[in-house]
Amino acid sequence: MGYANFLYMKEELSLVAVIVILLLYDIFGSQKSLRYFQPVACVLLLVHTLVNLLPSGEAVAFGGMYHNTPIGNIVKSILSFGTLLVFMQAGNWLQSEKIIIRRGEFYVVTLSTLLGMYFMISAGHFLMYFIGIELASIPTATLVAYDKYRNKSAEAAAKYILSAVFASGLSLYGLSLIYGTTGSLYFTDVPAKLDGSPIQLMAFAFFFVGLGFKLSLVPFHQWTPDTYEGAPTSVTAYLSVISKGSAAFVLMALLFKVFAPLVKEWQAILYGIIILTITLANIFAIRQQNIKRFFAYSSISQAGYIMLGVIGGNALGMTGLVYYVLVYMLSNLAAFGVISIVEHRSGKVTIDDYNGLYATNPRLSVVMMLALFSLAGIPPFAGFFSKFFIFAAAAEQGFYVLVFIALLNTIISLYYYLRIVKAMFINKSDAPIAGFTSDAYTRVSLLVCSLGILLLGIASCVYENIGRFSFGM
Amino acid sequence: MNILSLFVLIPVLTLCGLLLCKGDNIRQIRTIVATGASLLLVLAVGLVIAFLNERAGGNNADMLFTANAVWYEPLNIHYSVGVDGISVLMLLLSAIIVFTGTFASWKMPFQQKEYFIWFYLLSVGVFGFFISLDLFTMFMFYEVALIPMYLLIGVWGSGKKEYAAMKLTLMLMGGSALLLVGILGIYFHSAGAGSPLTMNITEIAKSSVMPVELQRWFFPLTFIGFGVLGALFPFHTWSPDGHASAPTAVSMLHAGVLMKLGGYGCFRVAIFLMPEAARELSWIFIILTGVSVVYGAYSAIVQTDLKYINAYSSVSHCGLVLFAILMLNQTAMTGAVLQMLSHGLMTALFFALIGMIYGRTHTRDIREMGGLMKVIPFLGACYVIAGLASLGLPGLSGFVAEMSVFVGAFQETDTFHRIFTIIACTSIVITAVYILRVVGKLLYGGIVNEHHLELTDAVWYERFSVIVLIVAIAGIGLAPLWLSNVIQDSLVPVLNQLNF
Amino acid sequence: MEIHMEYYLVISTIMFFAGIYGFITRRNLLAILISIELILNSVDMNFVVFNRYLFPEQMEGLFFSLFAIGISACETAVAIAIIINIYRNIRNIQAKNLNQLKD
Amino acid sequence: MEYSVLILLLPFLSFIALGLLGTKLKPVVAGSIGTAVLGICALLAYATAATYFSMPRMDGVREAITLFTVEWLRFTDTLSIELGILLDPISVMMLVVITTVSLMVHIYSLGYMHGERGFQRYYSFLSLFTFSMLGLVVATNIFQMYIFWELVGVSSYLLIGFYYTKPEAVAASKKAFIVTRFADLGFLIGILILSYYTNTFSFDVLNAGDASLFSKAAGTTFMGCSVMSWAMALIFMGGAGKSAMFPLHIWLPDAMEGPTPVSALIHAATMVVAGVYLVARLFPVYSMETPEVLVLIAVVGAFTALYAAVVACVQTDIKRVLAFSTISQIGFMMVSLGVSGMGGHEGLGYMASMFHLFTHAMFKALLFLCAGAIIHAVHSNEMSHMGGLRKYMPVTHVTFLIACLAIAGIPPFSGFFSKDEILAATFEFSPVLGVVMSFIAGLTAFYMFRLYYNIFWGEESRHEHTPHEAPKSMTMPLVFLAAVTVVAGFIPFGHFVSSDGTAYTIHLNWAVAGASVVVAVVAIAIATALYRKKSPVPDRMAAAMPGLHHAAFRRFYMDELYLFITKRIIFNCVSRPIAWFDRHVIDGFFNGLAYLSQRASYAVRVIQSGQVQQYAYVILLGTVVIAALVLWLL
Repeated sequence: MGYANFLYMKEELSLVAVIVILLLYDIFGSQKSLRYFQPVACVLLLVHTLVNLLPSGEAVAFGGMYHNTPIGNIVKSILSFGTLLVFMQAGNWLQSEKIIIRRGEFYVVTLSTLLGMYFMISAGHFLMYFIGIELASIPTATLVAYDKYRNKSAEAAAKYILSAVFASGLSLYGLSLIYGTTGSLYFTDVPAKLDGSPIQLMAFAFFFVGLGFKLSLVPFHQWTPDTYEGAPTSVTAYLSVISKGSAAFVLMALLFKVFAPLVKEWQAILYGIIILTITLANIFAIRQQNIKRFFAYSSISQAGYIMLGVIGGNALGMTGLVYYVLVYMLSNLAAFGVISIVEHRSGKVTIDDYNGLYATNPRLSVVMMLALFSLAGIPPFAGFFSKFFIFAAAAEQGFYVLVFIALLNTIISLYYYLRIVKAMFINKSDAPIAGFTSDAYTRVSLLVCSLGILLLGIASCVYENIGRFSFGM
Repeated sequence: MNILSLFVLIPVLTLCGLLLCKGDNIRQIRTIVATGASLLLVLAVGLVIAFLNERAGGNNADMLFTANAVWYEPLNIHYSVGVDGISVLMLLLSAIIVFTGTFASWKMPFQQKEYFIWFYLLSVGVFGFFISLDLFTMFMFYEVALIPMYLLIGVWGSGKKEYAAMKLTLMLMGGSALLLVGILGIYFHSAGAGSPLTMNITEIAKSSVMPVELQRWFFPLTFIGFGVLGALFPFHTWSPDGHASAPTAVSMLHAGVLMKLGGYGCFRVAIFLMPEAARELSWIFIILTGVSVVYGAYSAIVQTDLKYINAYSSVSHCGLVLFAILMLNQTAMTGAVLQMLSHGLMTALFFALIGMIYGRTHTRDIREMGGLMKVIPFLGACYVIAGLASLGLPGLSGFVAEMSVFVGAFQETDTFHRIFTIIACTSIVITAVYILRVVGKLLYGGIVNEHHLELTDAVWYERFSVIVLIVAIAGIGLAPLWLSNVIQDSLVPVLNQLNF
Repeated sequence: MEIHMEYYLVISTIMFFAGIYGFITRRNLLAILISIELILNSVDMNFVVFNRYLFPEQMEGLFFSLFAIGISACETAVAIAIIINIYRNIRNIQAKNLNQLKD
Repeated sequence: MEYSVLILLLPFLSFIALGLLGTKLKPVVAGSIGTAVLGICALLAYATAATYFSMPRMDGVREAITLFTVEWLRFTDTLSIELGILLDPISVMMLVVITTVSLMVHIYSLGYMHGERGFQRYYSFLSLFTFSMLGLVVATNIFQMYIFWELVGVSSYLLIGFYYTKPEAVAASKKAFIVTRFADLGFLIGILILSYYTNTFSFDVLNAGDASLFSKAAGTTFMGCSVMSWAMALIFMGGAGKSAMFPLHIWLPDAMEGPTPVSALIHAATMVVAGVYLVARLFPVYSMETPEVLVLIAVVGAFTALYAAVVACVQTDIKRVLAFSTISQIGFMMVSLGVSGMGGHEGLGYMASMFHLFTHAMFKALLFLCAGAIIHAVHSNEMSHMGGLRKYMPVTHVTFLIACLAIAGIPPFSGFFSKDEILAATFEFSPVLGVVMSFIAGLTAFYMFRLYYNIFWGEESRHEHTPHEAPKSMTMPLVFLAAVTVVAGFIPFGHFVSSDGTAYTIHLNWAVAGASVVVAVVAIAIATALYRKKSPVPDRMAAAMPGLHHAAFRRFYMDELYLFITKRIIFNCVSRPIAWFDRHVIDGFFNGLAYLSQRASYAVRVIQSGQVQQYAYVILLGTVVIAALVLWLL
């Protein structure tokens, strides 16, 4: 034990540094200089991302509390990159009248939740994991409630925090039972003591709620649409990709590493949950009018797909999952970027409002379309590849029926994604959203997302590099 | 650079060129697409010549012009291309249809640039599919070809276009969902223990380690998956609505080439890689396709919309393709490939003509038209030729194909095959009935609508595309021998698989 | 009288389910929040009891419950802030009035 | 004789040239090109015939010569379609017949079609037809025959529908094509069966008389008949369709909607005898392998002959009368083939059939061309609009009379000789059949003279303008054909064509000949009595048997029956339900899936109530269920 241990945590440390700098800037910066908050935050985060881009070696610190893995590094990089994109898209919203005064907080709080996710990812002990997950979720509630004069925002936040705490209560209860039966909370020690006794199985079921909630798997998903709809769009974007992505990875890591002895059980659980999640979310999504709510259901169903990478318990699945998260992040952020800017410029958030968008805003429509096709898994866009790898991972373990059901669901999902494409490209509108030019940040972020969507699949190096660090059970 | 990759590269470059030019600069757009289409056609013809030269030079490899680049190393996915005689012919067919389709859509009412962008994306998929030897790449191109259809129909279509576009897209995606499961199944049983899994079709065929019990599952999945696109009964209903609503060139490309992806895939993937199950289960699909053949023809008899008639006719003809493939012998399979070529050209010609007629009369209902032969003799005559090709007139392509299919199917001696062969044969009569009905109502008789008296006959670009197609149809019909030789040679590996 | 571990566990279980029951049935957001505290506290108790009775040689459970108490305080703080926000907007804190977002 | 390839190629080139250049050419030029080409063809055909028939016989047998073959399409190792030219007595005979009649029709049409819209198209189609028909008769194998068989059908379709603005013509062309197509289905299946068991398409091999060829089929039966019987019967079905045998004859009377020269060429002289030619072509196979099918052919032929003759007696449209007469005469030919044996005197029927085919082609073409001239003059097809035309149209009158006498079987006109041989053959086969056929021959004489008198004698009907004789271009072919009709009977036909290729000298069977002449004369006398002047007797007779007369006039309701089958059964009872099924059941199923998803989407909305406590409840419930499932199910 020594301070040298901290060196293993360079990512967390650099993130903390960013947070502290921004916090100080927010507190002490003059009103005038605060205009540059967005560029400063973006640059700092970019620097942070770049510095930590290369995966470092595997390391264990603090007596096993902290466990750094290369794949974890990659996930962290992906998440911070996603956060960067969110920051770039959030500028517009933060400039609005009632919020501008609090704009600094947004960056700081968001980065705090990111820090929480880092902890989750690198946790080697359930306490670490617990702190991480709470750090990731409690500040999120404040983000959801950011538009505090808007009742929907507050309501969404209330639903979020109450459900979150309830879920984490159940989860902790499960955890306490696990502790009671195994006598340890170290990830390395628990598996040896897991013998599949009834109490442990029950404990596992309860524990599962916490991550299921974060991932918004059915039946722990019901907060998702409400929160997504009520939250500010940038926050929704953040919730739907970063928060979800981290939870997915952590869940996978836990299941692979800690709950490996219970593999039969959790595969069965996931089997049912995946089917339920994908199907139910799709059924709900068909009918949605509010585009944010629509994307909430879409993201629930995507979570179901993500779980396909977990269920196989193989390295292929881990690579697929991380890759999926990356692609999903880019696609979803592209979509939310468009939604955000459209909402900001015209105040319109229903699908019908997007009628005839192509005629007035062709570029935004194309970006949106790319995002939707990618989400639906249409080649040559990246989404196709990520879906394929996920399916391949599940199929490798013989889950053909599950893959088949998931694939049938892609038809439904294609239907509702095409609804938006149809609105933008085919439908005519009497009062279309007027044409506008977006700000530079949004444009850059959308460009980055589009390029990612177009190139990630075709350039196989990303997938292969992730694959190099993946591991199975 | 591999010659085959050019087939993907040229449409992609065309697409990029289109992206760069201004939407209102019609002239520039046309220059780009005409160049792209011509290059493709030249390339395809060049490929055919090169292929024949190679074969004449004694190169007996199963696949020629192969190129291979590792793409996704962990899954052993390659970008792997190569052609045998069948894919060469399919490429030629596609090039012809893309070429003529380009000219058939010389004038679009709006958003010409976007139209061609989607159109060429579609053709990227088509060409890519036919050159691929890797299951994954193949599947990817397959899906690339599906999705532009949605917008092409939805934006530029007519009638119930949104419904039709959605239905078509969803049903075809349904098919590809089945297909993907099949492909994954094949992939994970592609190599024996110890050797790495592969997506390469020829390698999988060589190792053939998939146990029959599993083939029994994955063969139907794969076959139906491709079959949906090949208008396999009862998964064909996207076809009438889709084709009826699509703009001219899209119907041409879709019915002419895309439906062939189905047949080609059934044969190249389902049967080639899972021969035991194909033998065992072919009877189920023979029933379905046999029904398809007759059913489509009967349905066509009562339709009143020109495009519906042709779409049902496609169901019938494509049914024959699959039917022939399932006979699992050389003659019938040769017939199947010929039928693919023939139907592709024929139906493209039909749709081109229907589009041109519709562009003039603004109706496709045969009850509202009549006596058009008098006012638009060129189009009328071409329509008659297309019709005759469709009902299997010797000297045009349809006859050659159908006869090969029937003779081939008759080589299977058991009563079951016999009965279904004879059922399929009856389609030649029914086909005659609906073709002549249309020709009679549409072209002959008196003019029904006075406005039609002022119609003008085809203009140069229309004539051009129609003539190219007719020449191709007559070419196959008059000199089929070299085609069938090329096809038969290429079938040998498949037959070797089938005979275990 | 010796106090067995089971006694604690019974109590904590009762607390846990009382909390759940409260969460589901209470109408006031604050009461719901209090129910959550019950759940969390029952968990803390579990940790402590397990540590004390089963694995006295280590302190994991104790520390866990310490952190959990801290975090639950944060949670409560944020939740109350949000509830206040709601109160400012709609002038009451009945759970049933959180119904703008649905379907 | 290699130049005989040109006989095929020239019409094809002429078709292509006229078809492509089409309206760019002046009508006269187009017509001249077509006619000139045909003239050359005819000359080449005569030269071929002369060369062929003057070649020495091998062992007393005329050899079939395969001039050349090109592989056209390969099916299996043993089966491939070859295109080639086969010269043997019947194909050479057909070459002569076709080119002659076609040339006459070409010349005739120059006048008849003068000023018609689509003149060039007409000539191009004529060339196409000639090409196809020639290709058919010189086919070296059954599949080549099928190919040209289909082409003939299409050219017939195109020519019947030449007046495409006339709905009747369109309907007739459609009917002709579809009915024959239906028959061709049988032909095709027959070919498939035959070729499967014999592994060859080639006529040479099939007709070689090698019984081992058919050994593979031995013992295979289907529904009580041997497979070979099925094959040959189905092939005959194809022939029956083209040759308008009952019940597939219905298209032929309607086909008269086409231009009259076309009727003369296609529907009298050449295409309709393709069926006879087909049977003759495969005669060795029929005769040796499946004699029972020959009986079928004889029965069908006889019935058709009788049926058509009866119907012809009451038709009033002159072309219809001729059409039924054609059907009836083809029936004769079929009967003749059906009763024939193989070789020597046994093969009399075969020879007679071919002979009758030859003479009939000439005089029936003549009749049609005359009819064309008449229609040209009075602008009507109805007998009632004619009468007394002999004054105005002397040439037509005389030639028509010659043809009538020929078909009635009056010596020395050609029909007498050929028909007499048929009757002789029939009597040898079965006296009953012979009597029936003689009766039909009488009927033939009767209705032909009914026709003759109604046109050229009787009361003159009022004409809008005085009818006049047709122009030279039309009368010239008439005279030529009449001349042929007069002399053709004296050709020693048996020396050229016989069942086994040996020379066969025709001996008139005087008993049969005498009887048939008597019958013909009596029939002509009756016709003279009834129709030479306007007489109430025919009407009274019609009134006496209203049912029969009406039924015969309506062709025994065969058309109605077909209409019932096609419209009611196929269209309304098969196609419509299928289309409905497609739209509502299959499509409905997929639409139903979509609809169900939508409904489900609305149905589940209650789950998402917006109440946070309910959410918690669901979470709890979910957890408990999961725990329970894991605990008790695994």
